[in-house]
Parts: sequence; C-alpha cells; structure tokens
Amino acid sequence: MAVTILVAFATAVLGLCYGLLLGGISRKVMARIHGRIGPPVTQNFSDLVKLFFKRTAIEHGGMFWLAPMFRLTGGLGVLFLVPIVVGRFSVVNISFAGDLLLVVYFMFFGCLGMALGAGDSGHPHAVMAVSRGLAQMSTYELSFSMVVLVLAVGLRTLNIGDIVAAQSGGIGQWNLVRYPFATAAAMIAFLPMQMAYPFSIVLAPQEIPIGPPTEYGSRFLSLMLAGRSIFGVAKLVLFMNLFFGGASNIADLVMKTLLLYLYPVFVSAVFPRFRLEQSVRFLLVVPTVLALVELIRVIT
Amino acid sequence: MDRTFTESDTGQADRNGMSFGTEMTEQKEKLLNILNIRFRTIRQRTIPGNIISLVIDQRELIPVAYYLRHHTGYILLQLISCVDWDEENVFQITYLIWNQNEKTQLLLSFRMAKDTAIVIPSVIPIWPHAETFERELREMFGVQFDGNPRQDESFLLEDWKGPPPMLRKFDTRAFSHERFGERPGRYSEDTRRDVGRKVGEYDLSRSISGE
Amino acid sequence: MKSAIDPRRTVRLFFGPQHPGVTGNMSVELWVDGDEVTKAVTHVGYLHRAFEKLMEQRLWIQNFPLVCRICVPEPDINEACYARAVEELAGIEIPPRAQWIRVLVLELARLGVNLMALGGQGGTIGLGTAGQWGITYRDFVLDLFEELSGGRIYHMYIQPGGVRRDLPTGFFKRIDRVLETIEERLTEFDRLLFDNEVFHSRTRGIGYIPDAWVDELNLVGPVARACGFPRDVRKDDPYEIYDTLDFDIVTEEGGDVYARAVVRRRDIDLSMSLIRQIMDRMPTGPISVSLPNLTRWRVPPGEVYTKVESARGEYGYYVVSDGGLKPRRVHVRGPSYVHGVTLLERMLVGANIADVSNIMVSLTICPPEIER
Amino acid sequence: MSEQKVYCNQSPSLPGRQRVGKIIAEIARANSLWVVAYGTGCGAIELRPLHTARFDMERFGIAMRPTPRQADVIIISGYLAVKTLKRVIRVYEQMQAPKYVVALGSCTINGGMYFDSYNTINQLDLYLPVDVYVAGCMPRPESIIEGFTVLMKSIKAGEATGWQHYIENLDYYRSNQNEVIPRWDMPTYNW
Repeated sequence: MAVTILVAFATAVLGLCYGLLLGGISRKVMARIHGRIGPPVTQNFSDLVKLFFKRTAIEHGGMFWLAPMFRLTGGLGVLFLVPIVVGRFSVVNISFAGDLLLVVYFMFFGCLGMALGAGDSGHPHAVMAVSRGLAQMSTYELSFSMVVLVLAVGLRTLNIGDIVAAQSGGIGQWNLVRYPFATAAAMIAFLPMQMAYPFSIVLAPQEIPIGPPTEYGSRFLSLMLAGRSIFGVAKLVLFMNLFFGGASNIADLVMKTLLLYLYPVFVSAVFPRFRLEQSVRFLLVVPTVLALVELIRVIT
Repeated sequence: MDRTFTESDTGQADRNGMSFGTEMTEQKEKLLNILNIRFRTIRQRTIPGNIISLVIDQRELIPVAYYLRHHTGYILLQLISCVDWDEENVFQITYLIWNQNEKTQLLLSFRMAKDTAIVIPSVIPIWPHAETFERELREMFGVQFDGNPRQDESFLLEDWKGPPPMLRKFDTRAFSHERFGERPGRYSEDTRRDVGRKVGEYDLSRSISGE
Repeated sequence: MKSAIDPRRTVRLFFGPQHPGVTGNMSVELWVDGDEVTKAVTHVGYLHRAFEKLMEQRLWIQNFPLVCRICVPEPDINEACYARAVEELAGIEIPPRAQWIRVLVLELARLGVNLMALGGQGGTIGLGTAGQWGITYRDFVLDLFEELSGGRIYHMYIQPGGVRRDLPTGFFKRIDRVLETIEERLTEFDRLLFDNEVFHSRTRGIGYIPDAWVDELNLVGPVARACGFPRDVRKDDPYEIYDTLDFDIVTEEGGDVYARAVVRRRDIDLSMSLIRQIMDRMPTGPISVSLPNLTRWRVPPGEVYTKVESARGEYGYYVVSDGGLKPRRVHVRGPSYVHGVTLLERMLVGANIADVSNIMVSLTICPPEIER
Repeated sequence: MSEQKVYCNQSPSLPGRQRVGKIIAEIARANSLWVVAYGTGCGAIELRPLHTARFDMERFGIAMRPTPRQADVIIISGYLAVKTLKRVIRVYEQMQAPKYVVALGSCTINGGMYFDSYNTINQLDLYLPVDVYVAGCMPRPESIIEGFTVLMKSIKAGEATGWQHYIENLDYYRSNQNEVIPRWDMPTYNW
C-alpha cells in the first residue's frame, strides 16, 4: 500500500517535472524555427515558482477557485490510470489498470472544470473562448471515441494494459501498423487536444486574449501550468500506449513521448489559426471519415 | 467681413507675387469660368503648378461642393482644415479636393468671423468621411458644424475642460507647465550659452515660448 | 444602425487599447452578437501629442526633428513632406543629388514597412513564424538607416534644403547585399505565407471593400490598389524624381485582405527595383543648399499642400505661413485618418470577431497619423 | 457581476515577509519577467525587434503576456497622453504584485520633445512607481535589454520594491493622478 502511494507520488512529481521540461524544449524548438536562441529549457520551472510566489488578490467566486483544481485532478487521474511502463519493470499506478473509457472521461473532466471556472470569471473573452472550446472539443472527441471503438472492436478489450500487451511483438504489431487510418484520425485529434495550430482557437491572443485563463493570475496560473504539464504527459503516455506499442523501459518512454510531443510543435510552427467554423468543419470531416473507414475495415 | 477678407487676401496674393490666370490649363479655366458665372466666387488665385486656390462665400459652400462632386472631376476630399487668423479674428476653413482625372489640386476655402457664432453646413451628404474631420475641428477649434450627428462626441481629447486647444490664444506651454509640472534641471544653462554664442544675443527659449 | 442592436443578445466589447491584436495604441468598441460584430466605433486619442500645436510654437527648423515623430513605423515621409512644403513656400530649389537621395531613403523606408506589415499580417492570424521573420528582415534595412543617419527608427535625415549628410562610402554595396539577402529569404517567406492553404482560407473574401467606397471615401494606397484603382502619388503627382524612374503601379483585383497582402508583397519587389534603378543613376553634386540664419528664418507667406506616397497611401502636409518665424498652421493628413475611422467602422459591421484584428492589420492602421 | 465582487475594495496590504523560499522566489522572479503586451507609445516599435531573432528577449525569460493579470512588468514605451495614463494606471493596478515598471524614452523622464504639449505628462514617476528608466528617443533595443538586466539585478538584490512604495504612498500617487485625470470614474482600488 505504502509502496503504491509512494510510486503514485513519485509518478506525479516526475510527470510534472517531465512535462515542464517538455514545455521548455518545445519553446526552445519554436525559437530555433524563428531563428532565435530561445529561453533555457528550465524556463517553465522558474515560471512556475515565480507564479506560485506572486500575490493573489482576485475574487471571482467558488468555481473560479476550483477550476485549476479540476484541471490538476483531470491530469493526475489520467496519469494514474494509464500504465506508464509495461515490461520487466513496470509502473502501473492504479491496480485495476484503468479502463480506456474512464480515461476519456477524465480527459473531459479537466477541460469541463476549466470551462466552468472560466465562465465564472465573468470576462467576455473567457466566455467566448469557452464556447469555442466546447464546440471544438465535442468534434474531436467524437472522432477520438470512434478510434477507441475501433480498438475495442479490433482488440476485443478496453483495458489499456491489454492493448499495450497486444502490440508487444515489435513494430509490426503496433496499432500504428495494424490500424493506420485510426492512428491518423487520432493524431489529427491530438492537435486540438494539445492546443496546437491551426486548431488553437481557444487561446487566440490576437482575437480573444487569451481565452479561459484571462482572469487567472498568480497561484491559479501556476496550478494550471502544473496541471497542463501533467495532463500533457498523461496524454502522451496514453497515445504512446494506444498506437506506438507502449514503453518497455524508461529510455523507450522518453524517446517516444518526446517525438510525440514535438509533432504538434512542428505543425503549429507553419500554420495560421483556423476560424471556429473552419476548425469544426475540418475536425468533423477528416478524422471522422478516417475513423469510419477503419471501423468498417475492422468490422468486416 | 467680405471687405476685410478681400484686403487680406489681396495682400497675401501680392506678397506671394502670384499672377492671376497664368499657367492655367483648359480645364481649370473652364471650371473657374463656370464657377464665376454660377456662384459669387470672391477670388480665385492660382498657385503655380497644379494647385487652384479658390475662395468662396461661406454661404455657398454646399452648392459649390455639390457642383464639384457631381459635375466635375473634383470628387476626392482629402482634408478639411482650419486656420486661426486671430489678429483679424477670423477662421479660414479650407477643403482640399483632388481631381484624379486631371491630376489637379483644389484648395476651396472661405473665411468666417469668429465672434459671430456662424454654423458651417456639414458636407457629410457629399463626402461621408468628412464626419471625422468635422469632429476634429469641432474639438480643436470649437467650430460648429450643422448636420454632423457625431460632432459633440469627444474625438482626441477625453473630458477636456477649457478653451479648444488649437486656438492660438491657448498657451500650451503655460498649461503644460502648471498641469504637468517640469522636472528641475531640464534646462541646462550651458547649452543656452552655446546657442547664444552661435547666434548672437538671440534667446532660444523666447523663440520657443513665442516672442 | 442603433435599431439593429438587440441589448439582450449583444455583448459590448472593447477591442483595445490593451490588446495584442490591435494595431498600435487605439481601441475599437464592438457590439458583438454571438461571433458577429453588429456595430463598431473607433476610439482614438491615446497617442495625441498635439504636434500641430507644438509646430506653431517652434521655429521652422525646430520642427524638422519634431515631424518625424508623428508616424512611428515610417518617419521619413513626414520629413519629406515637411521639407518639401517649406521649400515650396520659400521657393528653394534643392540640388538633384539631394532629390535622388531622398527618393532612395523613402523607398528603403517603404521596403522596411512593407516587410513588417506582411509579417504582421501573418502574425495576426496566428502564424507567428511569419511575423518573426518579417520583422527580422526589416532589421537589415534598419541597419542601413543606422549607418546613414545614426538612428534606427527616427532618422531626421531629410531636412529643408536637401539632406543632412552625404551617403557613406561603399553604401551601395551594402544596400546590394541587403537586397540580395532579403530577396533570397523572401522566397522562403512566400512559401510560408502565400502558399499556405490556411492563410488563403483566412484571408480570401475577408474584409471586402466594394469599389464604390474608393471614390466615396477617398481611399488611397494599397487599400485602393487592392480594389483595382491605380492610386499612387508617385504616378499621379510625381514628386522629386519619380517621373524619371521607370515603374508601374501595382494593382490587384478583389479588395479583400488577401489582395492587400499581395499588393504589399509586390510593392516590396517594386521598391527593390526602384532602389536598384536609383543606385545605378545616382548623380554627383551638392546635397543641400545653404539656408539663411535658421534662428531668424522667416518663410514667405502662403499656403501649400504637399503629399508623398507612404506605404499606406497618400500622406500630406497642409502648411500655412504668415511670414513669421514659425508656421501659422501645419495640418497633417495621414492615410489612416479615413481608413482607421470611417472605413473601419463600416467594414467591421458583419465581420466575425475572429477577423477584426485581421482586418485592422490588413489596413495597416497607424494611430499616430489619426491623432498626431 | 457587481463591482464588489470583481474588485477588492479595501486598501491593499503589504504581504508579510516571505520566510519560505524568499531567495528561490526572487531568483525565479528575476529569471521569468512577463511583460504585459501594451504598447503605450512609439517605443513599442522597438519592442517588436526585441523578441525577434536579432535581439532575443526570450533568452532572459522575458515573454509577452496578453493580459495584465499574468504580467509582472509594464513597459511605458514613451510619452503618455492623459487618456492613456488612465488606462495605464488601471492596467498597472490589475497586475498582481510584485510588479515592476520600466519606462522607455526621455519623454517619460522630463517630457522630452513634448515638454510643452498640453496632452502628455512630463514626469512619469509622479503617477507610477518607476523601477527602471531607459533614456533615449527612442532607446535602442540593446539599451532596453540593458535596462532589463539592471531590473533583474535589483530584483535579485530585493531592491525593486516600487510596488510596495506605491502601496505605502498610495494617497500621494492618487492625488497626483487625480489632478491630471479630470474624471476619475474607476474603482478606488481595482486589484
């Protein structure tokens, strides 16, 4: 029991640090694309500490206070439910090795809590961004759940551990190879999940600066930064488990998650932002059709 | 009013050493003849180059503007400006109009006495974007425009109290000095001494503050 | 318009002044219904420095370092306008080399401004890479200005009676290098911006200006040229030596944000070709005429309106002299004066809230011109 | 939502001495300065090159934030018209302490070219607590970076306490602001 709690705690801390580090790396990479030197990779750590030690004198009601908690909880939930390393030495936090649907629910949970809190902040930009974000989320969650359905039908299981085990036999067994269309759909849905351009219509600095966190200052923002980092890592681990054969050791984990993390960075470096209806149309058509094709392939 | 005006304008024209009617293209002559026939145009003065300066009677602004906009090529309003001749207690309102076809510039101006609260008819029906110019003149000179719906909205200044700032009798330096203060040591004597050495006993600060 | 607004469904939104998407320090008050703007009112005056009042307080020559502060992105047009106005009033004929150098400086400034405007056009719809690159290329032009005049932004170079100092030795070589660098970088830039499907989908048909408005509101510069109207002071009323240069006015059809971006892109090429022509044909000789004792300089009375073509359109100075030590009246007319207030208030009605900053940047509204 | 809820309406109190991790906090503050993206004057034209490739501000952890709630630094980039001063005060007070003011240009120091303009203030430090002045018209990007390094040094040394000074002498600043701004239609304390 104690060991489990210890491992869970270590997972949370390490996930946080790794997420912050990944954020720093992505800022560095983006700066290099711009031709700049870029911030040190440890930039997000100092941001986190600085924000945590700032004065907080904003009162917007209960939900406003709770929203960063929701986000953090969502991130931690996903992180704990997903088996991180499966192999000789394996890190599986919650012993029943959670169900994929529960993970999807937790991914909803964070965003919804964020939406409620932002709505409570009463800033028109935040409200607009929330409506945008919910509209967009419903679209990409549709295609993502269809991908989940594909995996469920194809592999006869919703248990992430079993899904990872099913593709343990080398690259040929990965779902990337087995279900290429589903993987493509999921990777397209991965962009709006990571708020990457061209789907980054929620935090649109030139249109509605800057969306839900407009009113969120010092400590709230540090909590949200932590939540976002953990959430990001959890999503990376989830996608790695679902399509890229999981991780059998730490080096494997780091390499796969790093590559997965850099993919949205490169995409958002060269694309402007969609308008809301354009984004929704794209997300409703392309990934959904891909997932449908895969579903038909799997069923027949 | 007309008399004062004519004198001053003749004076100006002669000081400029400008000869009336020279260097005028066919279209310019035609336009000026028509305007002379149809309107009580007080004086036209042609500045060398492609600029016509046309001085009209203030009561005829709208007819002349309408005629120019709809019967000639002078359709592009560039600027509405106001000059404060406070010695003569007169405002000079100038409309700059550009003729794209003949590539000629028209300075349509008239003079109005300041003290009598004359209301200038707005040219918004003829040039919609005149609204902004008139708003600015209203704020900066206190000139009234009749028929401008937004002329009392504040344009550049916010909660401005006191005289319209662009009037020449408004001393911006004194106002700024007593309202915003002045950091001690801003004027360094040595620079003034240098300037004095260069230009004799001429005092630069006096030239800034205006004789 | 008031009647079209339903208070129960409308959010009143202040777009600026503290807003990353607004061009400079101005604000647009929007009445938003869902995502659609039902009414827009421009609020300016955040940058009002009362230049026209200050010019009446200063000597003719003391205004020369002051005028360039009016328009921050492109100061040289102010210097050129003011200098030409004073020369026209005082009947000064400046030497030919000074005219050529002036045109060279004006074209370099236009090149830099258009680079920044293109970058801003990309950046305002989220393509941060384009914004970064465009402003970085502009820095090369600023280096030339720094070598020429000592200042990056405010040059105070074009003074009444000529220019302040002669070109440094080997200046043309460095201009050539800068132009080559910018040209080769611009191929990549075009692939990033103009070959981008999302950029097309964000800019085509957005911010459309009907042709009727061009004459009705006297739209100038790239805004009019993007509607197919060849409005360009360099051709309409050639100043300095533009009539001896060989170029065609850039026009595009469509009148939307995309057309304006393309006009700016082609203006960059035009400026480069003009700069090359000037460098080939630059005459030798004096660079300025000697002026009278500047502290006692009385400019003969009269009124003039001089205009030059800025990167945003016609930029004019209406100067009235009463024969005194100081100007009687200087009225600055920037192109943004109409674009930023009347035109913008018309264009934003019915626009999507996501396109407001897109439209504003495509007009390259420069608030200091409106407010002075 | 009522003003009571949005703005705290009692006078701000100085936070007690931070015992926990004061050193860490100050090093972190110095290394991540977030600037509120508000170009108040013509100096804003030089802030664009500042975060592009030539002079990369982000090297020092200086980033632009679109909302004052998340910013630490406000850059007063040049002259302040009275109309802008009102907005700047509002933005400054909505920022969360500790917060710093960097003033660019000679026009913020003594009016500069606009010393006799009826619409621009002459001394910024009458209305806001300025931590760093960067002289010049307009200051080059290198000098702005120099100013930021000075600010970082003073933060690490714990000397950049302009915001505390503002809270302590709030009445002095308020009286100065009120005599310049004709109509004070803002909440008394809006943080």
